[in-house]
Amino acid sequence: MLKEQLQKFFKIDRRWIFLLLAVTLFVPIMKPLGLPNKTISPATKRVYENLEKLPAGSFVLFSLDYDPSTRPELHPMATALVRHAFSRNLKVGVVTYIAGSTGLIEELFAKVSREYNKVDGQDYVIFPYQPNILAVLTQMSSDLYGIYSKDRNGTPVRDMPVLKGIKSYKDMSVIVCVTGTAILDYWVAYVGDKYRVPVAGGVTAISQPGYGPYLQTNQLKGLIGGMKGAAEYESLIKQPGKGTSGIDALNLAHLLVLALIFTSNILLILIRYL
Amino acid sequence: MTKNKLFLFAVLVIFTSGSVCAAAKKAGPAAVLPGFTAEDMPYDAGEAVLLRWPVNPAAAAGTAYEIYVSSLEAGGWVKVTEFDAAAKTGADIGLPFWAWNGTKDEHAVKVELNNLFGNFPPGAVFTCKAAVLEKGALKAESLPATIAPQGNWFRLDRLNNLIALLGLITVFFWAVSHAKRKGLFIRRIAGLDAIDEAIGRATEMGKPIFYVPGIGSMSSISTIASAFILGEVSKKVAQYDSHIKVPHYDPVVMTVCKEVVKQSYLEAGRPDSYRDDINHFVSADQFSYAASVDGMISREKPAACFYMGHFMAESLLLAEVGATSGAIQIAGTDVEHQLPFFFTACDYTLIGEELYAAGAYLSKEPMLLSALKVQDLGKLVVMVSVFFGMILVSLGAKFGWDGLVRVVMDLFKGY
Amino acid sequence: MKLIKKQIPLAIVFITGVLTLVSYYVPHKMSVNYIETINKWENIVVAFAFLLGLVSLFFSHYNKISRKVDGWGYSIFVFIGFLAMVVPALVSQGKQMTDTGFTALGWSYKFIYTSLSGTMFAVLAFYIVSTAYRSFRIRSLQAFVLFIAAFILILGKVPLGQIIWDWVLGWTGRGVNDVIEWIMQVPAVAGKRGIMIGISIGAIVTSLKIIFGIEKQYMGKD
Amino acid sequence: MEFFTHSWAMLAGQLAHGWVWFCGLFVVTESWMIAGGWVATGLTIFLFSFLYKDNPFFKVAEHLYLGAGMGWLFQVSVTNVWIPKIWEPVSKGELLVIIPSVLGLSLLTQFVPKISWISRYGFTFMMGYGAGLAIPAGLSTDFISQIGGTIKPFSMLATMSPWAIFNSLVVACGAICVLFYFFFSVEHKGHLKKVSNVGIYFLMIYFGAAFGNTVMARFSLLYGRFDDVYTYSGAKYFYASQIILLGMVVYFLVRWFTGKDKKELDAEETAG
Repeated sequence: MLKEQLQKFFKIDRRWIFLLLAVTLFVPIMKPLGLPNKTISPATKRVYENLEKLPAGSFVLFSLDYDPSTRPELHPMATALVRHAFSRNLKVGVVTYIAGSTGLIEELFAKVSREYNKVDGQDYVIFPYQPNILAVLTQMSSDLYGIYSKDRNGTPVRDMPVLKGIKSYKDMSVIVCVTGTAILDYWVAYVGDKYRVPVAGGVTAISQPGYGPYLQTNQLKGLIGGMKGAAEYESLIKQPGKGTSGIDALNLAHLLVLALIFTSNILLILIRYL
Repeated sequence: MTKNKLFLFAVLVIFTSGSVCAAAKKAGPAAVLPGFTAEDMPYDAGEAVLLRWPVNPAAAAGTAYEIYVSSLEAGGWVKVTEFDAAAKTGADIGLPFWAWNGTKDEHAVKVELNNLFGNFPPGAVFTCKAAVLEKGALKAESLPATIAPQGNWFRLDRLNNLIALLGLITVFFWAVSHAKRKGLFIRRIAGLDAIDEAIGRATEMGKPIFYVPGIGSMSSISTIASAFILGEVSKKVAQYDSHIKVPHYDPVVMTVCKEVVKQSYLEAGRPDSYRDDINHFVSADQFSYAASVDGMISREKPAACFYMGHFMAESLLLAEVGATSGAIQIAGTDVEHQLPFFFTACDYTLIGEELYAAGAYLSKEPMLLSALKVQDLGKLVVMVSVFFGMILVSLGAKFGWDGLVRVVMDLFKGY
Repeated sequence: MKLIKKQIPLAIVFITGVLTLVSYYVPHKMSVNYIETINKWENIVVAFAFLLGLVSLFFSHYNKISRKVDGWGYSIFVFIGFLAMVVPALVSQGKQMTDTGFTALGWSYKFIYTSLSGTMFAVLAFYIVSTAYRSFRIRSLQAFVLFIAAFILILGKVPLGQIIWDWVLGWTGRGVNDVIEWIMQVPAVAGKRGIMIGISIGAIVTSLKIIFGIEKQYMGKD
Repeated sequence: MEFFTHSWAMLAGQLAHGWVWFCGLFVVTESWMIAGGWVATGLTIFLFSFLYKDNPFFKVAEHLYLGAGMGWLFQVSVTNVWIPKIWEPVSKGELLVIIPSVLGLSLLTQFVPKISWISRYGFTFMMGYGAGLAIPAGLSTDFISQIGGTIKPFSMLATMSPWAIFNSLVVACGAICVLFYFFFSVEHKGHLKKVSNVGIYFLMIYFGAAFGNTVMARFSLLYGRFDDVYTYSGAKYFYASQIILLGMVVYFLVRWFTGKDKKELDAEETAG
């Protein structure tokens, strides 16, 4: 009897579980728990230090390759990185190889450049989307103007103050790629290793464990992983944003998953031995 | 020609020494920095020069060097860099031992000329000099050295890479010819027994089998391997007179699979049981595909589900429905971040290369076999070199054999 | 005919492949010039590749509409979605922002594209929960090890989990963070490196096959 | 004659006028932004409604997504690549870019079976380049550097703590075991079997880490969508989220009570 009831409970319609998740995730958005992220992983710290140690006026290239489908994880990360670069008065260049990211880049710079009074063309430049990442990465090793002669609005870039003295990877201090795709692998293999340029990354939590080997060999100079990473970076630059509030909202949902795994496995054991 | 060059050189020396004297006059008497040479930077496109001179062990603290380069015959000095007397030795140039003989006893500075002078014509001559400063005051200066940088034809530092490549190509062609003639040994993979078992169970229960080839195109290795495994599975199915269904995502994969299944039924001696609707097209959209296959699985309650090939997010959706409908599930994919879901929800999972190996094992197709052999050889090289490299480097570090450590580390470094 | 249909394409793949490969080992200016030219060309060729997807999407949905197959009405929305991006782009000439704020294109992006593309994958969060409940089986020692690693990661990534860890296991003197770092930097690196090396050699072999014209599936049938 | 030119000018003027008027429709005002909130919430909730069951609203949103994704790619390619990289150089007389453009267009012959072989020119050009770049880079990054990276920690043996030495050993031995697990040229028997068994546990830890992180990643995405829905539920957007959600619930209830859903749902419930 009990066994049958347990069976029935175990085979509960999964839409009840869906509803449970919706509630556990939505409630903290309306009423934050107020448990901020405190720990900082060494990989995130390495990215931070790589930017922090640069003298003002160094050129940093951001490759922002994420579209709205991974926006909640990667947009806070990219925002924190750009804020950090601007607050250190670094010169910023932005490239992208995902068509869907152009809108997010516009949004990011419209907001952050105003916070730091940075001028397009003077302190930063946004290059247009290009389809063939390998060709562009290879081209930038000798002459970036061969592909990027204009910025995304069609303004010629060669005489922009921000690009003064910048011609190839040799003139860039560090490259940070924020992506949910394999594009960071391309940066490591086709640029970092091939031309000896420091490459750091920001990725979704899904791909984060996969970059362990590159981090260990220092082929990757640091890695920000997922929303936790974004929250960590935000606390490093002391500007809490969407990452910090996001990790707060995830608290209950994470525990829900663990509870569900436990429940189902205990139920199964009970069913088997009753 | 040589005469001309000599003449030019003489003129240069006269002019530059003149300017040195002029400079020296201003700053008081300065000694000459001995042993300063300029040479072409090796293994580059001809845009850099390399300056070398011996380290002065007696240099006082606060000593610094300044490097100047000029593209003119006289004057026009451009300051390149300034660094501490302890920095930039021959050991800091990141080149391997077979391509570079610099040591800690000399300074070696690479100067990128195109950064300073833009694009210059090939054969252009540059003059370089170094100045020694002690607490900001000029102490000594080198004689100017002239150099015309040249483009090189081979990156000797990438020799280890080239050797690895040549080795790979040789083994590959050997394996191809060998596989065609005699076949190559591949061990049996544990998951393959599970396949037989699953088909047997489906026959007993009289329920269908689902074979999901994933969302890869025909160009991905996993899909190719999957098609070969499908051949073997459908042969067994035909023998046992069971039912199989193969829902498709990619029309091209579907055409290939149709041929494969048909052939298997023929080989099993049951061409009469073959039906054209075994392979059917579902949808070319990821989520619609997953949803439709889910629907089929939960309606028809198959006895066994196979998920072999390239899977993305839909792995989760498929494996869960299969597990709750009570089917024996066997999965295989080379997409690492989907493997956890398959592993927890399926009875047996072929991990990464095991999928390729299963395809090669079952089909004995020379192309798959030879690729797998090259992969095996690569893994063997890695295992052996990690093992011995670890021992050698540890010994070297323990007993202070720096040379040994350097040789091993240089060998396994990408340049 | 065989020459233009087969041999010349195979010669193209061989020549571009070998030249590009060799350029890695040759630093000379000539090799740089070659690679610069071919980079620019490749970039343009690939700019047309997405048309393959576009044309086949339009074909299939146009066919559905013209043949009035089941649910053909939905296919119209494919074209509506397309126009919802292209028409504003035409009007605002590809610019998403002006000094005064969003253009029509920026609006389409922010409200239509962002919500559609974002939600498609967010749906998976629900499935991961139900998978955790309905099919995460700890049925072997291996699965148990997997579970332990997953457990620590899920717990330790959120502040509440860290609090719980400290409360239960605080006496060990190790925070959950240290354990996560260790997992990520030691065993996970070994596991990933093992998988990665084999698969990347597989990819290299495939590339070799492509250059030597042994692998030509991508060319399609004669 | 004059009449014609005149009427042409008129027509052109009319067209230009019409275009300006048309563009004027697309000026984003405050009410557009509010409408945007409704559109965004609507589409989000339509897609989520699939979790309850498949329905026409989901299908509409899904098809819109397919079209919008392509539309976005199309407009970005036109404005960022075709115009500046092909149209402008050609109109300035740099005709060399025509060669890659023709190669690119050749890809499209795929759709015409008779001349589909022409597309091979474009494909082979892309494949050769990609393969040529990939081989040496792959060797350097994923092969040589990985061996070096595994060995390297031992070169600093003198200054390492015992714990660090242990960890480096675990990485090295673990990698060897995992590689052996994937080694297919010898039978895994006896002691060799043990080695490959150790390998699989390293893989399991890696998969476990991947699983845990995937959970966080998916929840983050969901959080992002919920956050937007919450934003649009405010009074500023006239309670878009609540009203649309209510609409969906009403729709499903009506379907339920008219009995259209009952049969399918029962089937699904027994299945799930």
